[in-house]
Amino acid sequence: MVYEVIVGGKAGGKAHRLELEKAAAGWECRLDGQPVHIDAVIPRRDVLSLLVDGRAYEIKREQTATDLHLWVGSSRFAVELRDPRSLRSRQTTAGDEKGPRKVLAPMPGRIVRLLVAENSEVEAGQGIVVVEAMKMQNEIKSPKKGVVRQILAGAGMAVNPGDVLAIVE
Amino acid sequence: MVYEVIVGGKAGGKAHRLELEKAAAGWECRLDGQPVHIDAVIPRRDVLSLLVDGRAYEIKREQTATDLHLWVGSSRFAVELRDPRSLRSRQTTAGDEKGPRKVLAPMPGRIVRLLVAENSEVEAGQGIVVVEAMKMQNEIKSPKKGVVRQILAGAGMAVNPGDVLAIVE
Amino acid sequence: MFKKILIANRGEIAVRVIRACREMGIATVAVYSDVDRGALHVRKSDEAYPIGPAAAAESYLRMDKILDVAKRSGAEAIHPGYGFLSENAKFAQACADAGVKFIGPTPHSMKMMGSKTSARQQMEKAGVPFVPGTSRGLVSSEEGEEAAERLGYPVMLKAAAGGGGKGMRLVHSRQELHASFAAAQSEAQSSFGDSEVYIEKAIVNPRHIEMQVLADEHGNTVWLGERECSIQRRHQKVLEEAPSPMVDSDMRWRMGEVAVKVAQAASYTNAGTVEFLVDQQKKFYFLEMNTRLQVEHPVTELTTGLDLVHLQIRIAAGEKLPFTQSGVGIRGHAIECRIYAEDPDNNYFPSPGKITVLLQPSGPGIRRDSGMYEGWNVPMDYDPLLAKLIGYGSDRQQAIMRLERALYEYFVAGIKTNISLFQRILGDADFRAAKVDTGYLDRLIAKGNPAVVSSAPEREIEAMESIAAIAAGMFAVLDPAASVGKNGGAGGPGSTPSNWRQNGRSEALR
Amino acid sequence: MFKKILIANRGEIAVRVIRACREMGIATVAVYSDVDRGALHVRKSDEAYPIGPAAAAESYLRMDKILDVAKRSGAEAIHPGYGFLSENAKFAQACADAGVKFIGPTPHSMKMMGSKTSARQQMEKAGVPFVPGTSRGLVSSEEGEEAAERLGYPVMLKAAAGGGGKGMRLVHSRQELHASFAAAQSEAQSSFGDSEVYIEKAIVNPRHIEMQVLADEHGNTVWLGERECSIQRRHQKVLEEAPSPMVDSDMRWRMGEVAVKVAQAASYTNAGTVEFLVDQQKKFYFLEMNTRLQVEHPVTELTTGLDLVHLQIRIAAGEKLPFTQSGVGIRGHAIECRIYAEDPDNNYFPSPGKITVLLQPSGPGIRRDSGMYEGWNVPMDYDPLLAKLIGYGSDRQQAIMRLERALYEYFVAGIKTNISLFQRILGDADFRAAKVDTGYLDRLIAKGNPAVVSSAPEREIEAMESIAAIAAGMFAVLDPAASVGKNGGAGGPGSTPSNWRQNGRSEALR
Repeated sequence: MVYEVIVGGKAGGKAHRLELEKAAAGWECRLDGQPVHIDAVIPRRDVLSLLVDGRAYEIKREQTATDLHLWVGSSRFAVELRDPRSLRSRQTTAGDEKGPRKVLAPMPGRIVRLLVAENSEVEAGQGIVVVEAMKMQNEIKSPKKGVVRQILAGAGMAVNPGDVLAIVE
Repeated sequence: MVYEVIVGGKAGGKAHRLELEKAAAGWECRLDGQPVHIDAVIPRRDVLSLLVDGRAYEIKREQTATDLHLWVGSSRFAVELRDPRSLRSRQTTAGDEKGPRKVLAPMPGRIVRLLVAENSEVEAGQGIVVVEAMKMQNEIKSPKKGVVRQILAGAGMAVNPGDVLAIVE
Repeated sequence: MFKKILIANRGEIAVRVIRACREMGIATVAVYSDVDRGALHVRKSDEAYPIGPAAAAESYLRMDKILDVAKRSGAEAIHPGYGFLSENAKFAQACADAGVKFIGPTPHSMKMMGSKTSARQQMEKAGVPFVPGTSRGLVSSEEGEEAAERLGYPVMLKAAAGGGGKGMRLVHSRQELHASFAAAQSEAQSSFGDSEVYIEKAIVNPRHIEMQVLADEHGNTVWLGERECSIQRRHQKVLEEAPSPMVDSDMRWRMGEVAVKVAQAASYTNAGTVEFLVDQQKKFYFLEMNTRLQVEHPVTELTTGLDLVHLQIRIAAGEKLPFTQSGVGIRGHAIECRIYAEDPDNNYFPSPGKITVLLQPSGPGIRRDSGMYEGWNVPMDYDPLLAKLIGYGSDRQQAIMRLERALYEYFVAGIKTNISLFQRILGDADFRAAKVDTGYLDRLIAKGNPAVVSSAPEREIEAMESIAAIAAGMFAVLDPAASVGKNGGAGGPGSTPSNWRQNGRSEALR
Repeated sequence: MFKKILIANRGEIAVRVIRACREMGIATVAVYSDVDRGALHVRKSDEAYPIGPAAAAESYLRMDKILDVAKRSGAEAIHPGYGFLSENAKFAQACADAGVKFIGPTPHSMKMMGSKTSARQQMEKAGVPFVPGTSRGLVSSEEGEEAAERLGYPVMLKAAAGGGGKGMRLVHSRQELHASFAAAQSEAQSSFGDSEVYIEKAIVNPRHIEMQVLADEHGNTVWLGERECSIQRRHQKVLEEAPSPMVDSDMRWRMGEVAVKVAQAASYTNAGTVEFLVDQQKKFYFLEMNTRLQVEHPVTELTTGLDLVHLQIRIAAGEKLPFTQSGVGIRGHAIECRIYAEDPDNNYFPSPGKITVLLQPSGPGIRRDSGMYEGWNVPMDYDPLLAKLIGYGSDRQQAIMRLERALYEYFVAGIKTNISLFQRILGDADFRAAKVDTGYLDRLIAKGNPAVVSSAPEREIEAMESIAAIAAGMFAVLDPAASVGKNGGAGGPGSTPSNWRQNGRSEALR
């Protein structure tokens, strides 16, 4: 099996070519051409026990609707696995910095108040709306300097993670 | 939904007729015609949180290849669930007492020695073979008085639970 | 002894009280809101009754509903836990009126301690040291200016009915006082429905140290040692320890005796906590009394060997304290980490949701009081405390090392938790040297939140990245049912070994 | 301090030692047999190496392979745990020869204590009280008869190299002696490769009480209190507690001093346990010394507040004991339940296999040292100890109540465990009254193994049966993927909500 693995998140991630082949005992693996023998079992869902040259790793998998993270010890890595046979080149996210940016709800909660009006100018990091969840009021901030083109949130509204609260341009 | 539920093991089990119907909140249930309102959720696999008239039960399920047991608190009940529309009448196990009885391996292990020879007479409870597992030697006993018609186990053999070790008639 | 107790709470504390009751052979009655049907306290109780919708005001704060359940179920006593109705004197009174024993102090003691100004007046009489200031509410900002002049800046304006940092303002100079007074008043009014504000000399970078007391209903009061609670964020405690590294035996006795004096002045019964501010010169000042069991009571349990909830119940049942002050000994060191559902990478925003993976630590010196389980959906409606991880050791260093080991074993996926924050605190040189005050945690967080890896040498990070890359492939090969790549999710029953390829392709076609 | 330690063991004790190492910042090297690749100690270690097939003789008992791994990995010390090579003086010597520190006593001490007759001879010199008998092996049954005449019947024949009840025979009269001697000799020969047998006066229904000692390599030896270990089956301990309910402070000091004398007579270093038989008159007799960490060491840890594994490692690294005898205090009470994979409903037969469901207790006063996890396949090749559940309380009653609570929360499916046995013991009147001796457990089990329900009133059993019936239906409705009825199993991916009907039908067609 051959995979392309991006480790380190969409922005600064490094791409690796990973080849895996079942051996008599364990797996023969080539990471960016470098051969390494590994032994791996999944003792329980989302946990992988990996032995590489005697070194033992317990790797934990954290999967959300949008992301895959792997924990090696106490270190967390964003990981993306791709089929290298697909022709699609990786999208860069750099372009996003320039155009309109969405302000997203980071958690489920309720809008308690709006801190700015539509069309007002905001600095990067300035509060846009306040979302209450778990008895805490959380200021959701503008990701960039610009103008609040649209506010989609209203006081009292319930929101889910990923809901668009406002658009800053 | 209608079920026939046998509680208390194959031998002395009691049969109950259970009707379950989804209600606006919880379930309307009839057990042997007796109506009772229940609320039930499965917080995790094999665990059922059941509320009956305010009483709270955490019921645990223990399922093997052959049996289903439910734990209510620290009490364990053998349970069998049947489709009452099937015409099959319950098999009684009483007849087994008379005919030949199989001596089964109760756990995986290794035969360390045979304690009787074929065709020898044995008392109920007399040791037939010794199976070693987990560093313990376990005498597997005859389920009845009779003659050892056949011994299928040999010293050194590995056995799995349910394997027939001998037949006593 | 009571035959049945209702627990008017949820989460880890409800589970903790249910356990104590089971240990004492007492039946338990849980109450739950609509979103808590699957909560652990409902699973673990002997009886459970719904009391309304998610909003606490319509369920866990509804005295009438809770007393109605007590009546229906025949509960003889109510344990309020902490938060919710635990410090509500009206509820304690309503329990008494309904003939149900409230496990806590009398409404009278609660009322006296409920108002900070009335508590100050009472303690002034009893000769208890407290931060210089006014013990009555300020009538005007002019009165405040006079008092501030007398006390010397900086001063602190505080709401009489206060708590949780609301209605509190630090004032550095006369110029600021007028505006701050107005702001504190209005915040106090909107938060507590009571605009009374008083003034205190501000203690700069104080420590927050509290003393546990226990009083039976026969006039016996003892103290059980202090807890160091200086590690806070947004006035919320995050990590507590017992004993405090800065309190020696002499200071402990003096604080303990003052705490007993405070309790006696309030005719206090049951478990309570006397909070002190301690300045750089180790002078301590009475701050307030919490008239309930504290979240952090386990560190006292581990260092004294006592069970505070058992004792609360025994006291409420009319028993005498089974020991005197001389029978109380402090041994070893205990530290509690409050595991919150919040995102350390995103400004500690709350993080409710479904727990998809949960690996929990155990073993020597580790106590875990938890309200969560794998598969549970953490509701967004209540405070974010999921569990408490408490480490005990024969000394502070061993307690720290055991906690680090246990935190390493702790893993929660699906929601975010502050586990990594504790790894930072416990590894921090200032914490190790016990150089902490109430500003410590904000300073630590302000240093930035480097991923743990960034402190490791470059070579090691690369090695770990390689491991992560290999692991990603092995997960895909060995557990293909769980999806791969961005089109994640739990992988339905239709998932097949070749699923990742389809995912890969559909992405390519977008 | 060591940088890396190899743990020459498996199961809960390997996990426990790995945790101690992590707490001390020491890297760990695990070894595993083919059937233990997925075992918890492999998951938790920093390095792990295979050492051969399942059979212990080809893996965990292979000194050469283990020392080879130590060399390859650069481990500076080896912790042997208990069992396997832990009391093997040859292994300790081989470690020394290979320049790897063996965490335990010297080969010399181990050898002296390894033979019961040589230990008796040594202790006789040191003036330690032991059960009257011969301190040399018997040459003939005639010599045995003479000695028995002198001692008075009943007498006990014992293998010099013995342990675990092998090569042991209780002899009531002269008539039995000749045959018993031959049997004991032959069993000793086949079990230990050494037919030496000696004779002792038999103590009827003794208690088995042991004293923990700790000795550094600078001549300092302390005792840490006793453990009551009378609750045994087939000479295997099942439940242990500290302190022993029958030992008072005076007796504890006397036993402790004898234990220290024993250790010093053997030039003992590191952790060790001196076992005593105690008769009805509370006279105690030296039985043997176990030259390793005991399974039941946690009860001593909880009552002393110390970590014995940390201390073992520190001692092995050459550190001095950080306290003296006067610094050791016993507080509260601790009880350990050994959770074995065995079937209480089927003669306590071992029960290896896959753990399909695992609910584990935690909370106040509960320590869990476990080697199992949900989904793990318990191999048939090793002893059946899965985990240890230890309860601590401020007194014996509280420890019992907390354990009962925790056992109620403990649930293991897929394999059988002896959890219900502990529920019987802890609820038993004789146990509650501390009326236990080494025959106690056999007597309790002989009373029959009534299902827990049978002690409940008929009406309550019926009510529970109704609940079970309803629950069976609700499981089928809410979790139809898991199959229903006799054609059980975990329910493959093909399971559908109507699966149970098909099962029902196929049964009907048989």
